[in-house]
Amino acid sequence: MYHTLLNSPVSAETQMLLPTVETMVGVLYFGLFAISFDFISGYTGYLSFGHAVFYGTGAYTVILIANGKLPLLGPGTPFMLSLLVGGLIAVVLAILVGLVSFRLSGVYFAMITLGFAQVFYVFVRGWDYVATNPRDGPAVGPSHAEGFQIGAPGIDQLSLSIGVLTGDEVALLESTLSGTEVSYYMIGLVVLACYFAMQRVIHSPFGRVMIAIRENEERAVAIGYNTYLYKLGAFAISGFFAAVAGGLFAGFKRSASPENSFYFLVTGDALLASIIGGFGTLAGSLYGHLFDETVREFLSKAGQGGGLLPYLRALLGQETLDATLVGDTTIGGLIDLLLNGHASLYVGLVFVLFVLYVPDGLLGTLRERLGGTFAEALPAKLWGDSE
Amino acid sequence: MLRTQGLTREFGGLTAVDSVDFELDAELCSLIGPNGAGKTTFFNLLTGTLSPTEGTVELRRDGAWQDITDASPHETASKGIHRSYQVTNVFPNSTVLENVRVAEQAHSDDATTFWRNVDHYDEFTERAHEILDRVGLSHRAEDLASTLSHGAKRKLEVAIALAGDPAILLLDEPNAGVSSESVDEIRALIEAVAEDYPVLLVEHNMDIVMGVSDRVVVLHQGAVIADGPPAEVRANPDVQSAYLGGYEPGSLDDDTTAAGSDRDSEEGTA
Amino acid sequence: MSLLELDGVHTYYGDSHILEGVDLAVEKGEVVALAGRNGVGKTTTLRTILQLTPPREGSITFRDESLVGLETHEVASRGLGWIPEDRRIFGQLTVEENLRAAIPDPDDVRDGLRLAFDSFPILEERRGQDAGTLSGGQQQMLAIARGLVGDNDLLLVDEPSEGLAPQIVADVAEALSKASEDVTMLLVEQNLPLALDLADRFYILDKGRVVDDGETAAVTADDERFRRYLSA
Amino acid sequence: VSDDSSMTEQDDSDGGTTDSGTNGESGGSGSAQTVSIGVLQPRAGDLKYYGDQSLWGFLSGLAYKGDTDPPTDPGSGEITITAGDTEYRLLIRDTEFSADTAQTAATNLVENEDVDMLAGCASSAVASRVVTTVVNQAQIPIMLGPAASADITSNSDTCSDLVYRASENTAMDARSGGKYVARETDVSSVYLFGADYSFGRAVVNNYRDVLEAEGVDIVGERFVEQGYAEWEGLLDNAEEAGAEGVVGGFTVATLPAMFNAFLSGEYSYRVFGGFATRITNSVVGGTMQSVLGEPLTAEKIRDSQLGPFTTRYHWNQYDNPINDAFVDSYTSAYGVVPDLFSAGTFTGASAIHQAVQESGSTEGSDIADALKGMTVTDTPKGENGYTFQEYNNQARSAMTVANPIPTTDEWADSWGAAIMPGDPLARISADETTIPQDSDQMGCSL
Amino acid sequence: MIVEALAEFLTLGELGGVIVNGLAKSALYVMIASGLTLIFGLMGVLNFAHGSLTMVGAYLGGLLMVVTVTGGTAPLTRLGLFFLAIAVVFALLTVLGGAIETTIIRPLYDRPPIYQILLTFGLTLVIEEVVRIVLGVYDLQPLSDWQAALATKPQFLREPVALGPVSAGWMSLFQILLGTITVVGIWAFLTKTRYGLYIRAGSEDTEMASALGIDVRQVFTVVFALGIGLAGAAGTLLMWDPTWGASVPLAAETLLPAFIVVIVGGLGTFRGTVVAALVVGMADAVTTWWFQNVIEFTGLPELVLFLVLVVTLIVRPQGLFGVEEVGGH
Ligand SMILES: Nc1ncnc2c1ncn2[C@@H]1O[C@H](COP(=O)(O)OP(=O)(O)OP(=O)(O)O)[C@@H](O)[C@H]1O
Ligand SMILES: Nc1ncnc2c1ncn2[C@@H]1O[C@H](COP(=O)(O)OP(=O)(O)OP(=O)(O)O)[C@@H](O)[C@H]1O
Ligand SMILES: [Mg+2]
Ligand SMILES: [Mg+2]
Repeated sequence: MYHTLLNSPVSAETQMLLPTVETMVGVLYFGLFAISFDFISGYTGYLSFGHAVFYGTGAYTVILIANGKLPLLGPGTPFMLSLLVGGLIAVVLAILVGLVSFRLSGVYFAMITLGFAQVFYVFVRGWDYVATNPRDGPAVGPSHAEGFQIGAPGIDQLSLSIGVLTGDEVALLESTLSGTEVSYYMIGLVVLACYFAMQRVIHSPFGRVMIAIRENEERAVAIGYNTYLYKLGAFAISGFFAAVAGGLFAGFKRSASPENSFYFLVTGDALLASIIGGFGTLAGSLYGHLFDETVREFLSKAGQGGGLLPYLRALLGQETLDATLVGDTTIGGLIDLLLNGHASLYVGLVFVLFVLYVPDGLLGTLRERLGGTFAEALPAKLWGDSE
Repeated sequence: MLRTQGLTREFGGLTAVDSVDFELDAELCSLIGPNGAGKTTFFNLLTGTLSPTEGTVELRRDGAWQDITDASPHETASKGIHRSYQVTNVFPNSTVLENVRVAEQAHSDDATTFWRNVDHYDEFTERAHEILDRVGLSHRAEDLASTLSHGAKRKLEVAIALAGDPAILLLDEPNAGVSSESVDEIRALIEAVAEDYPVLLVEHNMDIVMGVSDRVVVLHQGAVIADGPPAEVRANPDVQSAYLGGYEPGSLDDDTTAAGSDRDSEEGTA
Repeated sequence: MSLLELDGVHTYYGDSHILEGVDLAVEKGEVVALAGRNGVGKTTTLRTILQLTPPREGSITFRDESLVGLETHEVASRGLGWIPEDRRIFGQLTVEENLRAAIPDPDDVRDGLRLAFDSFPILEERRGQDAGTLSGGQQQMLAIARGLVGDNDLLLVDEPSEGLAPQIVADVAEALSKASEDVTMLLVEQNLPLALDLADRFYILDKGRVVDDGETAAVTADDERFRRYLSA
Repeated sequence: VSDDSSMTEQDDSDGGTTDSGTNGESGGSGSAQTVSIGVLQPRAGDLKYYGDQSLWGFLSGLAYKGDTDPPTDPGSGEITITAGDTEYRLLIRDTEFSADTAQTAATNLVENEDVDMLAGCASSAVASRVVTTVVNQAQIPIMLGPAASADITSNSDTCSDLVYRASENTAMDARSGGKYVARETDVSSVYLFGADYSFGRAVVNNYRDVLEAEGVDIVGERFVEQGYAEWEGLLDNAEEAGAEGVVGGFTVATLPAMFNAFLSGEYSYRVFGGFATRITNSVVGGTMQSVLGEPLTAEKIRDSQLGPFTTRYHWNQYDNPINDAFVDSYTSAYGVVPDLFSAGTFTGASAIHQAVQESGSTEGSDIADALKGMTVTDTPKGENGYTFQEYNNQARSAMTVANPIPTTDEWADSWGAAIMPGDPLARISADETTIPQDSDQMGCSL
Repeated sequence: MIVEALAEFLTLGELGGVIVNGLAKSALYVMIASGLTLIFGLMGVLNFAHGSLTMVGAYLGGLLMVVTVTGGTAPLTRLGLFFLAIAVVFALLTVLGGAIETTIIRPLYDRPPIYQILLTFGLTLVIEEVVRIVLGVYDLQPLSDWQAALATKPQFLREPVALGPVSAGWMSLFQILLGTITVVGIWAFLTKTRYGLYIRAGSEDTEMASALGIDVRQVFTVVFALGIGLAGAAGTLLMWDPTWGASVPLAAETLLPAFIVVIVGGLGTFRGTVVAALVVGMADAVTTWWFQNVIEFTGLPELVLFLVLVVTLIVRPQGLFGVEEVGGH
């Protein structure tokens, strides 16, 4: 599908618009993180502004294990087990943070979780144990040169390695899937499983209590729910999946840094994803992040083969570009000045327009338009062939 | 079933509930008193929403008294003390059915189940429908609670309190804002549930209070000033002056300024 | 010309058609009661007049001026006051601040507060208390007082006696009756005897339409006309 | 992967002065042999200038070898430069100064564009990330630069026979400047400051080693967050500790605030360290103007006790035909003089071409083999100015020490900062600048 | 070691210096937080663009100073021009704030606050990139402080002044003065005009407030605009302080502290904000001293604000002066 488009007459346009497979892998694991964020924030109404801590925990755990830096777990520990360990550490962390934070609500909750997260962030940045330069973050070293395997641990036939450079290639009928593509499907598998697990929770009695808490916590207490425990439980579940997402990220990228895992702006990205996708819709977050990434990539892929800038350059032709406007500014120069490296400007504009004109988010709006049952089935359907 | 001893609650210098000794049996007991007498505060103390400055609250379960003074609201609720709120307090963006269903679910062991779909728990939904039938809201089951009219929300209040097989029902002005024709429905409803559960009712509509109650307790400035069968309480001169001496149709035609200033002094620090 | 006139007013919440052509008029100096079962649209009528829920069709004129299309605060500043059914006091403001917020002219604050405190002395005692911590009935008194202190020509009153002890109901009745000497009123009240007592005329609303109206002097609370529309 | 011609942009640099006419269509199947190099530099954003001068230096190096003028700035994308019978297809990628972006871009270049080797990386964090996750993983060589942390070529984690660096590093700054200060000035006690990340730590460590070895007292050492601004107290501490000299291992994010506090206070010590790029000079020059008052004079600067500073390379420090040609062609192509990083990347390019010629191969691994131990013929520091050391593949080259002076009229246009390096006070020969093989700081032995 | 350091810390000179420094920091925190308090604390609107607007204020103020001040301008004239610049920037940003509110913030009041985050975050991206583009045209470094603007500061503000045994900077005193003026001004606005009451009423129940004849929209516009104006004025003040200075990262550097001050103080109370600014400023000054003299952990200065935040919220979940949630009836 992807390839056919690239070879078609509109290939320049396609190239400009379509995210690369590698971006899509990022959409998957970060989308999972955004989903886990939406799980707690969108359903209980408690904005977990420090969620990046769990993502970072998952990522660092995977790398530390691979580098043989976690006691008892050698570099050879199966990736799936590392994910689980990262998830469990995050659960413990979530419970510790939650014990204090859930005494608060509203913005205060958001801010105290942010506060905790920043404390962890500063700590991890200064912790020499994790990497020689903790500020730059750890990368998977020679002790684990092969790719991380997703699948049934121990059974090689049922496992495939992920990573652009380290992933397995798989021959399928006429074409072969590259390492990146294999990663896409394997990580997609894990993400899908996690999504269904969270979906399950939301539709369970427990999930209904989460919604009741969002709707009116005082009344939820008054009808007999110990909301504190429910919130803690939801937070722990959410933290677990956030850590799995972080683990997938580290497994694919083979590196992490405090800035791209523990930093509060990482939570910010998840927040954006879930609002764009539709707050409190779970799967929406994934689409939200896909949208966010596509826009960013479209605007910033300057000169890397796709994106708006090179497309404009090619479209307008050299003569138009060299034409002068005022003084010695050429059209090309102006385009460069306004576009090159200023993707954020346009991303920002897109956000503003989004909030004003698509208030319920992508999935929220879709559900509104299409009504209940179909919309329920839709995410799963779209997911299957979202590439 | 439920008793308090010396129950007191102060807000700053104000004693909202003043050493109340009270016991509720399997009966329909009404709690009346002027505005600000401390009725809602008393409810809040019984349910653990507020903790008392002094005194105890005890609940009888399996024949033994159990101290629940320091229990939190969700604990009292799960011990079966259910309440409705004076100011509507529901889950606004959930459906009417879900409002009741989630309350019903609170009293099962399945509430913490996170791996099974709610649709597997038909019994909650069925019970919720029954309760909605009972309060006359079944035709609005699928509407969002926020779109109900005021009167309908009052009914939903009661429905939520009824969910989950209460041991004791505390109803805080279930009739406020309910139109006169529905008042009769609600009155019938109260009488019916009182057959099944002990009920403590706060109500300003004297027709209902006098009509349905087995017993009436009058609170004034936080303290109990009368306690007895309706007829006796109605006749009590203290109650008359503190509370009942109210609006009579036609009274507006006479100039009643004098009566007004009279009451001022009694209102005092309610 | 009447002080307030509604003509063929249609109002919707989203897709649901609530008012299906309400016609009514209030003359200056009158107290008019609006009765009807739960959910027939009484509150909606008041909200429509205030342009909180603007009508989709029909005209609303106040002192010969159309209110349709105005902002709520513009409607209010033309002399319409509202005592809403669910009180809607500002819970985080003190009692006094609640009242002050309702008095547009700073010079009138003293008189306004006096009027409120005279009608409901308990409010004076609690003037510094956060309104959210008042008892339900006290909040209701505050809501009524807040309606009274504004410099209004027409008061839209929604269920003023709800949640009040019989004694206070009498106070309220008295305060409203006293206020009605200066202010015209459109009153929604479930306590029919009280409503009929206060009002000069009444309208009965059913399914979003006015189905009956008349002089209160001619009827009693258990009149057939009421029973037909007010009982199930 | 689909045909490149449909997706690569036409580079907009066909100004007629370059002989890059064969780009695109040839697809590598022309008569000439083709080496494709993935170039990783910041091409946009706040630190674009780092990328500019590094890339321009690299392009100038290849152009010099091909005897043409350097092409106008290609931004990012693809550009072809021919030198001799070899065509260099440069795939230039914007790293946004971020390790993540750089890693992604490098991975992509290796995986999808089949580049023969990589070049670039403007910060140490970016460099070590690319080396660990891409170079080592894909076994593809890289010509690093201008990332300057000495660590990369002295730490066994990152140094390897795939990692070459012609660009000068922080240890070279310290060894040249530190020795000069220790030997030629009366400074006998020094307080060290550094930003708390790889670059700053490297600077401080390198200075400490050198100065201690020269018998200078290190009276204190402090790391601060990058961008730290409350300098007064810290500078006071240095004063109290009896420092006669202070070194700041910072970049443009921190230096202005430090210099501002230093110039505003009355401190008895002097501040020395490395001479930075034009943007830092322009900011620091601005600071000097604002504190010392305009116009700046050589005297005011001298009295301010700022300097001397080591320079890795500045255009006016070398007088030889190659440098002259470099400065001329660079200035006319880009409107500014070559800067701190330019010589290193120029030499990197020059070395690559020399390696291709010597090995006669365009394979990355052959090029890497040829680079091993190579003495680079054409460099801005003169003929044979750089030599790759066998034990760590870091090139050694000469350094100079200079004082800041007000920018002379000659360079006012093409330098553009208020201060510039003056004539060299000293030259440190190549064999004294780098960490020797037997030093205990050298963790790399290839 | 610690004991010695403590003894030194407690000497009059050191402690006094720390206190003056702390007051100056508090003054700056109050300046950057007060606009946010108005908007966030009273209206409940989370304005993530606050920091960016402070940054714009810093550049605008700097620009005004750079064009009006020449090398020969007398110190007092410079001060005068500076006050003028503050006034002009305040006016410009107030207008800008009004425009922002009426066009894009207004549709959001009846939506959950989360949308305001997305919108104002988008705004931040736009503002910062526009600033970068403009700086690019004039070849200014976005990352480091704008030196030309710093240079317009009169010489005496760089100099120390002795207050008994305590040595402080004139700049600190100047900042304390401006902070005090701001606090008094806002306090007067909130208590002497009816706006304070209207804002609080309006943010609690818009419908009811408008039914009382309050033009809630206009009130919100005015308050939002003033909040933005204050952000800008604060920026102009920061432009002269080398610790902050006009630079693009100033946006992020001011946003977090501003949020933290507002939260620590408790939503909706200006008094709380002032006290919180004092607490945070003092904590900052104290840790700065400890960091410079004893503790080597580089993350320390960065952690202070968050530690103050976390500790305050643990002890007082509703902030120092925030109102506890009202129980149900
Ligand atoms: N926000 C809303 N959205 C949708 N429907 C609404 C909304 N508010 C009210 N309704 C519906 O409009 C109808 C009229 O409501 P309204 O509040 O006007 O009734 P009312 O006559 O005042 O009743 P009550 O005596 O119970 O207060 C009701 O059926 C109610 O469910
Ligand atoms: N949190 C509080 N802080 C201060 N005073 C309070 C608080 N809560 C209640 N009060 C006061 O306590 C008194 C009792 O209030 P309560 O709500 O119990 O009255 P009530 O009997 O339910 O009245 P009503 O019939 O009007 O609902 C009132 O005067 C009220 O103002
Ligand atoms: Mg009550
Ligand atoms: Mg109503």
